[in-house]
Amino acid sequence: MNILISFLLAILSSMLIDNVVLSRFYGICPFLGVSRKVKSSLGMGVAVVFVIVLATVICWPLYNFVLVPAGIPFMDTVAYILVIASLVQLVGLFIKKYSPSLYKSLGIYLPLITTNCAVLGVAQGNTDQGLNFLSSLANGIGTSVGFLLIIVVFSCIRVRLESSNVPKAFKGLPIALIVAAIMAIAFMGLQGLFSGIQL
Amino acid sequence: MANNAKKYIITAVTLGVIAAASAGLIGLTNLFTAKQIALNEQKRIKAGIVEIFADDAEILEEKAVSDKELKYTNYEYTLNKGVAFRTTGSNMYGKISMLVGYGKGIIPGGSETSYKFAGIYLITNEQTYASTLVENYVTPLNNDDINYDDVKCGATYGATLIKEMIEETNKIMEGRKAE
Amino acid sequence: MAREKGYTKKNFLKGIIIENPLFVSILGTCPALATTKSIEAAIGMGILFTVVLVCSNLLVSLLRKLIPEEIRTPAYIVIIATFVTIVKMVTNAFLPELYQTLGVFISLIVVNCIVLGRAEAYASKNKVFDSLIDALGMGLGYTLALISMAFFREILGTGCFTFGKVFTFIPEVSLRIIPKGYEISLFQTPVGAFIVFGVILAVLAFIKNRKAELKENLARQERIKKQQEAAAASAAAKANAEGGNK
Amino acid sequence: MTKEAYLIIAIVILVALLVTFIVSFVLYRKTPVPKGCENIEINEENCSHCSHKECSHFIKRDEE
Repeated sequence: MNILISFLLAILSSMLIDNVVLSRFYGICPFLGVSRKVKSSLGMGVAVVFVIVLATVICWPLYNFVLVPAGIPFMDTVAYILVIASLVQLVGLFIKKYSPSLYKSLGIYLPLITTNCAVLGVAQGNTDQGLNFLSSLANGIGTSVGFLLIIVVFSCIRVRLESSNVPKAFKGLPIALIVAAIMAIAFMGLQGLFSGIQL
Repeated sequence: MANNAKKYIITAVTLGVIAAASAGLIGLTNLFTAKQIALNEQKRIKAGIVEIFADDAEILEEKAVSDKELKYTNYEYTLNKGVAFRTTGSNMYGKISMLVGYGKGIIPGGSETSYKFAGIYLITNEQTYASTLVENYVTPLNNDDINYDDVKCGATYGATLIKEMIEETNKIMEGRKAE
Repeated sequence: MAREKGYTKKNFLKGIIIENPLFVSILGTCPALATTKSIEAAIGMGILFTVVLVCSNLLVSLLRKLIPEEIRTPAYIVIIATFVTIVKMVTNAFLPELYQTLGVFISLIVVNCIVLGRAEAYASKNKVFDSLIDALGMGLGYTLALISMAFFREILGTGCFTFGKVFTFIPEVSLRIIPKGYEISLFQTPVGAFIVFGVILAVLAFIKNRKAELKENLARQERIKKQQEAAAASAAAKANAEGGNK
Repeated sequence: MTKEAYLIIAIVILVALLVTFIVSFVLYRKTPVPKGCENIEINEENCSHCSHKECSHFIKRDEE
């Protein structure tokens, strides 16, 4: 029970308090690039959740049971990027071949994920910080769901921005970044959300 | 068909050579840097010991601790001023690696007979609330403003981890007498 | 092959201004926001990034005829990951403070869009020397962009410039510009990163708009002038013709 | 098991990963786009935030 609670708390904390985009700065490129439409941001977000969770599940054992016993922990980055890239290609291949409907909604976002720093960032961060498997999984789930949440919310705001009267120089990306700053202020308010909880 | 096969072989060989060269380069760099990285680690420990004790603190002996009962403690250092332990632990907010120092305490009568908790030094602090933890827990603890089991500080998880580490080293030190 | 004169210079400078990877192409934004708390960290990140970019561009350009088209991306990823790992280990060994400051963002150079982008778009098609110059220009452009962001974030957030904290081989100096108590520490937080980046982009857009406007104005004036001249000429011709008719 | 055995296993796994990546990469490019998805519309006019040529967002730069 205790484990379950701390697992859920860890998910919530890496989702809200330490949000990927707004406080850890992972995945800014798709955050700014694929957020003009709610539908496309949803597709990107779901694809990222899928790949991050899978990558976490593979990378943690790879590091702890293969690279560390072999005495080559410094190969981690190479191994992770290979895992992530092949994962993306395999998932893409599967979808392309067997599920045209899924391909229609997710297919174009999959190749983008290899260069999304959130995936490598989570895998690398998990082992750099020496988290255990459960915490890594919680971090992976929390981070990716946090990404999904933030990119969808952001795209909703951007849709409205398109039709609002913004100073000419701020049109497009600059105002989007200012909006992101305001969102970051809002998320700063969530800090210390769980600090009073004692397990 | 033969042409095709040749092309595949050339591709495979090229890639193999690239991969092998990459691995070789990384291995070579590791040979050069591993020593330096270990040395940096050593320097950091020395800095921590100076921070906890005094400028003239010195490491006399280093010993790896390999007791299965101990969850966090990795190394024990015998110093001219006392004893220090290197502990590493992590919770879901990240890893903490720190030194716990015990100074020789002078009890009334003039002879050095027991050890007293002297302070901690964080070597790596990768907690999410790293700065809160240092401000509200580690600094007051080192200044004797709070007790180590007073973990309510805004970074409770990190503080609890540190508390558990200190409790473990306290247990090791229990009953030890300085000569 | 005929070569435009001054191509090398143009090739080098394009990465700094016209095609600045951060401010114009909006690439590599993650480290730009995360590692610009202080100028020193920005310089460190810029240098590491440039080293990786130069090495990978060189190797990709050298191997451009050997690597078949179908497997280009995998080969490039392996090459880039290798150089990042090497850079990471060397930094950890010789600049441990920089390694601790940048943390996971050194590893994240692997997925920095600029490195892979330059390898695919430029180095895979051009000669070794040109690729080297391109990489140097892009790296310098990125570094300068990082420094300009860090400049505002550091001075507004801490009120002073501090050197020697990350590069420990130089003595530690702190130069206070804003008196204590008047700094806005918000600029050191993620919020400040977004604001500074947004405002810089807005200023650049403003300058661009201004230039376009001026150009358009000039063109319009020219056009009006020409029209007037043409009108005057045609009127004169008409008058002449009418005069001739009479 | 000795350290050497672990090292060999690790190298085998890394090579296997590389091969998986390359094979899946080539296969992905060779698999035809499923029916009905030939030209999915993308409205991000100037998304140039990555370098993936497969991505329909990718604008070809540097092709003077």
